[in-house]
Amino acid sequence: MKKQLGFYVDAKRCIGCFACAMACKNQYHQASGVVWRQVYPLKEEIYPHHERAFYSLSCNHCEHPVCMEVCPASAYTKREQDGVVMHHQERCIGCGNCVRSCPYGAPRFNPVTERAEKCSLCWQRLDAGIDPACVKSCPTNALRLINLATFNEPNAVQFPPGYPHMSRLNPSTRFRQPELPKIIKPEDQQ
Amino acid sequence: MSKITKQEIERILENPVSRRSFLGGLLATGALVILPSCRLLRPGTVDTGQVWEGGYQTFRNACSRNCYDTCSIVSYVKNGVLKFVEGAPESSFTAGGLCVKGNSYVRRVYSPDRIKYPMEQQGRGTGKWKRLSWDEAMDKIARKILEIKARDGSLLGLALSKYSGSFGITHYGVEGMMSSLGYTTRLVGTPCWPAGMDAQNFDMGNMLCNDPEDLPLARYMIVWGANPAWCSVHSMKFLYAAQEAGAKLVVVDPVFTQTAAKSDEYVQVRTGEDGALALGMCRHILDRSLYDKEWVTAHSIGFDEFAAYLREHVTIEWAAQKSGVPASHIAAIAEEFAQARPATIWIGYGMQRHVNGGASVRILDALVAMTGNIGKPGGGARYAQMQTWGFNYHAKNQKQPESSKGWIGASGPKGEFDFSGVKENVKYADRTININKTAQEILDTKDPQVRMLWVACKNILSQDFDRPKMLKAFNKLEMVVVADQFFNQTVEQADIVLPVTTFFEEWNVNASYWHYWLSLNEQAVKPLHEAKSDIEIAAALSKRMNELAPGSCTFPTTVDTKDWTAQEFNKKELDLFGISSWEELRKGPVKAKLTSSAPWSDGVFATPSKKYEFHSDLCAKNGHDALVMYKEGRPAYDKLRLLTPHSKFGINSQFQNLDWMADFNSEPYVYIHPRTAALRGIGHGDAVRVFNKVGEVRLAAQLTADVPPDTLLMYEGWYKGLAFNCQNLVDDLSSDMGSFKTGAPGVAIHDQFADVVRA
Amino acid sequence: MAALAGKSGGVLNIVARNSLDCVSSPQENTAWSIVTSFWAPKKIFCECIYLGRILDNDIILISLRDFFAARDGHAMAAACATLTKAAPPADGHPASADTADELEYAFNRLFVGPGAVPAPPYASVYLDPDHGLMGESTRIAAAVYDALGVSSPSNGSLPDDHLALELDAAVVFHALKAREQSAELAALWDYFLRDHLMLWVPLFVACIKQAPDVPPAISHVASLLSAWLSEESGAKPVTHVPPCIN
Amino acid sequence: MIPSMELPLVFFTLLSQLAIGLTLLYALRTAGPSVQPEASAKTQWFVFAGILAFSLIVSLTHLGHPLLAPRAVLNLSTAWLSWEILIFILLFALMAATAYLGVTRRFVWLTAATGFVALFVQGMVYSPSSFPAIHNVLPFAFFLVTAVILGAGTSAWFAPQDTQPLLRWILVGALSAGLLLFLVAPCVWLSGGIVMRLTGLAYLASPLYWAHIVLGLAVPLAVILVSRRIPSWLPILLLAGALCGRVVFYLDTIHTGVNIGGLQ
Repeated sequence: MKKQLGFYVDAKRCIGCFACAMACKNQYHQASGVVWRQVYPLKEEIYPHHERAFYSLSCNHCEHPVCMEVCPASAYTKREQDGVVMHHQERCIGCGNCVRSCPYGAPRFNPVTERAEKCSLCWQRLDAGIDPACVKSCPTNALRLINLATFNEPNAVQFPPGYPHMSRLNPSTRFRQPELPKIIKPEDQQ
Repeated sequence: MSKITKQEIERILENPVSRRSFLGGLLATGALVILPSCRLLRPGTVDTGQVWEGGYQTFRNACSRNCYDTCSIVSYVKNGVLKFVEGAPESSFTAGGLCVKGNSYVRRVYSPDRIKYPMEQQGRGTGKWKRLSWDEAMDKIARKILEIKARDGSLLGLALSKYSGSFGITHYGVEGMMSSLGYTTRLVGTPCWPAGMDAQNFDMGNMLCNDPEDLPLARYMIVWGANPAWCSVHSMKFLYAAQEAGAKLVVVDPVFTQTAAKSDEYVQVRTGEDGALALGMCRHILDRSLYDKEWVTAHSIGFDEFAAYLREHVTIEWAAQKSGVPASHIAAIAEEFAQARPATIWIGYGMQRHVNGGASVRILDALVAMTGNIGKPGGGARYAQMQTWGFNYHAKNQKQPESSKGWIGASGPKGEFDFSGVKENVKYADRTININKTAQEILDTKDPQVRMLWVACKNILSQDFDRPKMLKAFNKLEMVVVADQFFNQTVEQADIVLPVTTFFEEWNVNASYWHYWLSLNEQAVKPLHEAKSDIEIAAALSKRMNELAPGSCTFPTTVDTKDWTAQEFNKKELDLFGISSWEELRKGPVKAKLTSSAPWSDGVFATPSKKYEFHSDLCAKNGHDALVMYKEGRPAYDKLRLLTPHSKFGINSQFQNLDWMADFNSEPYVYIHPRTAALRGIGHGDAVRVFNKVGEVRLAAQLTADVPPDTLLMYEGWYKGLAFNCQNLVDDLSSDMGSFKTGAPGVAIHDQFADVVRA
Repeated sequence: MAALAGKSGGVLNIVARNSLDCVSSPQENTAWSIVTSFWAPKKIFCECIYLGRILDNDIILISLRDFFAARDGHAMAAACATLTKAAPPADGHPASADTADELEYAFNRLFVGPGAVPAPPYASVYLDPDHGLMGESTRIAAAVYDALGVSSPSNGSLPDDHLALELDAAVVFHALKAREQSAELAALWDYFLRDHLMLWVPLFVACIKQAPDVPPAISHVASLLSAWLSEESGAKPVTHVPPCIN
Repeated sequence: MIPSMELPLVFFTLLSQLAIGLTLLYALRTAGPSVQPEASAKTQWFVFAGILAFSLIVSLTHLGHPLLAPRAVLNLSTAWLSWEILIFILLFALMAATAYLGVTRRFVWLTAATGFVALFVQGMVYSPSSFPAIHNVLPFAFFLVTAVILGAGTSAWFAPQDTQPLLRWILVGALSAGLLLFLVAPCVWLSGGIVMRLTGLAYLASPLYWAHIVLGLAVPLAVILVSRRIPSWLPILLLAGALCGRVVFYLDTIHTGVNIGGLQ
């Protein structure tokens, strides 16, 4: 299989501390309100405790990116060598079709530059041989950079509950499910 | 006049901001702008802003916040501007990554909201500010100090309120400035951890904790009343390592915290009844004689008396009824804890913020001691350590002017970082009043009354208790000087505000009270606007004081933060870290060379008896029960309990005001159990009013079973533009211990009660 | 500002300053009118000052610079006075109604602090997407000063893209252009005006207009600032007003 | 959806569908073998072309960078949006040519067919996988029904008397189909996945949706069934109803990104 980089989101280790999301802002200083990496709390129908399990998501660098597909101005390209999906600012006409069409809401509309922008897997850092800013900043090693060609984590899942199931796009993100502790509560507070 | 060449204009334009060629493209020329600009025709656009370019200048920095993790930082600078920060890879604790707060530091340095110049408010709270030069500001302050000295004959009318807003060692220069002026009034003590500190000192003679990096050796871990997943994110990887090596992680907490979600077993204890639960476990271990007889007889005193107390006063059923934890589970946990070798308890600071906080910590210490887990790598009653804080405190130790008069009588330690011990036979001393009752103390203190208040590294009106009373106390003060970076709720009530530097703009050094790493803090960028560091402010004040009244201030009039940082190091400290000169810290943080990762591994304690003291006469001498025993909690004064713990998005009142942080956490909530909310007709997201005898807070509610049905929970913090302040609900009732080591008792922050209704 | 060095009170350490002293006295200005906003109820479109006659002297520019570089009420009031004399507001309200102190309080509340200011006078707050200080636009401003052979006296503590420094650079440009016509200078001025000043000053003025209870004197100064800008670029003033930054 | 960007699109789609509807109705009216082109055909077709041109200009204001609009046809290989722009330009050219060169039968039918395909392409642009409720043929169905309703309704203003009954029947048919379609769709969605159900609930809870159903479809249907001809004020009602329906289509269709972390 060709080299395809992606994120491994280990929701068992993830403590929802937002360090990764802020590390992205710390690196790229996006306009206020524009967030490339968001930490989504799992709703109680998936993890029975309010805001105690999370998925940290940015762009999934899909095998068949819908943003690249629907962009009328061909502003997206997918790098041959590692499968990173990149957005080229100067080609963007600001039509918002990618923002509308990506089921994961990865491209965001920047009201200042009136263009779309999204996580580019820190390709400048990758080319310089260092980890993306979010992966490097995770304190519990819950967000890791993986190469799908050599990735064989046994209990990894591609479409966990709470993550839109879009097999045609074949997103490169893989997940590990959160787990629940044994809970001992006083009788009257079950 | 320099000949402008084409290359120079090109050099200006060929920058990442405007890639289009200057003379070429239609977009580039100004022609566009001439046409009436409307939605269709756009002026030139900007790129997405900064991208990683390489070729950065890097500096070593140390996060100076009051936090377990005290990270070593690498800051990346280009053209004298801080671009981004990362964790230092050399530290195995920071391990290359910061937290959500650490990653927002660039925004603090370059926020347009930052306080830029010294300014004076015409009437507190009026919002009418005039700009002052540093000379004018120092002149006004110096004249007021001299006026107080003339009126009272001493400077006891000048009070200092300073705590943990910025923990860099040279910031103790503020205390130094006060001493260099004369004998002053000091708000001493700490709201944070005093009861537990006293308890550990009575039990073991000092507060020392195992190196957190030895947690993977533990086989059984209880995180008791602490939430490292929010307040010590870098410790989590060590808890995980232990779990992966087969250890069991149990979390005991009234609230189902994020740490509880990562544990193997979560035990919900009733708030404030941790002591009862632990005593129940002790009694069960005693009955099953699972305690470590050899260790107890060899290294402790008073165990028999404690055992007799257990048999007489404690039963597992009593413990279950008090703590709400079923008896069967108390027994099971007790046995697992006693049989696991080694087992450890991480004693949280939240757990001791009760009227029985000190007593509860002593019980938990006893539980660890009787199972022989003290002095064992992977074991220990982990609370905090100050071993690595053995600096010279050169900035702090300034001499009072010769003829200064002051407070007559003994004055205890001025906070946990005052290692000068209790001074008895001294002619004059500083007057110490309790920082946890700042409002009451300012109102009550007389002859002389507190006339002037200097606030540094502290946000009184966000963090100190009983805010309505605090506003009354402020009205009694003649002058309030606040040194800060942002216009928070205390600066709103200040007369003079002085802009201070962030730690990127000054030299400093920093250690942690949890892990054993030491980090240097280099000056990465020049101070922005007219910000000065605390010791530069002290020097400027001293210069003006001596111009007005020669000899009235002994603080040096010129200061270099790099030089003063160097003067903080001594041979003992360098040896502890195995370095020959502090310059080596420029290559990265270093870890203390410990003989064993566990203190007290030689079984010799710092108590009078040189043994672990279940029975401590020193404890009795300080007005508490000599023996480890149960102490009643605070009776409820309202319908529901109110907890105001720390949020993961801020440290006390810092960070939440930044717009970067607001992008992820924009407003405060009160968390209510669905059943309790239903009784009051409160739905998810409804606006509610939380009120008690102290005051009220209006905010939105969120329903969750993470909190017990009898408890309301809101996280403390200061949100830009919101009047939210949980101190409107927290009174200043003291906790049981704290005076012995910090000069004043702690405060029962989590012994508060309130009611809630739809707004 | 940091010490406002410069021989003749100019904000920048102007290397070649002598040419400025020959500024002619302000000629009398014939009538100029204020076109009130098109939709009276909609405050989005601020008044557009369309100048009947081109203001042909630098007195307005220098006073504007002095106003935004002022540190205390008196300097502000003085700058306001010269501005009102040079270009009296049409509706004749007495610009100096408020005392120097009131003016200073409002000035600090709008531009300086210590609280969060609604209209920070720094280009990078409006041009750089993350609305911070010391951004890319600050580097551009510094580069333009560098090309002019001047530098800010504050050696980095005062961001180079502060309005006072940029207006002072405009004064320098006028002085240099008066003395010699060089294509590069014109090109640099054209760039500095159109791709820098024209981009952020209208947004800055809009933030002032949208800020609560702005004293008439300051809104008059703001209107003069946008009038000067449009006169410089020979265009109708930019009426497109995005929502304010803060 | 980003509300601030959508208003121009609402007008672009409505007006373009109106223009296409008018051409379709003209083609149907003059479909008979012996029917001669109508007297005012030329001016009608100039109006159709004008409406389409105006809608294209309005669509420019939706772009962040209108001057880069020509780039929008670069991705013909995969983007339906590129095809949409191309085919609408072609449609405009055909309409203008028909109006200019003479309203011949061949041109009329060619334009009508192109209009029909344009509606299909437009429907495909608005059915990405990120909106489960409309990730199907529904957008095309909505657009086609709206085009016919608007086309038939507004044609009544200038169509010759003898074709009024035909228009009336076409409008009755279209309105009943529209009523059925717009009522059934949200109900079907209620039995779908979480996001689809949220869309259904959002539609049913939206006053604009009911304005479209009642004012835009039901009342006109009743009126023309009772009065046996199309009153001159009716097209205004149809346009207003369609506008409400289209705003609901843009703002209340739920995106999968909104429910990440919840069951899909």
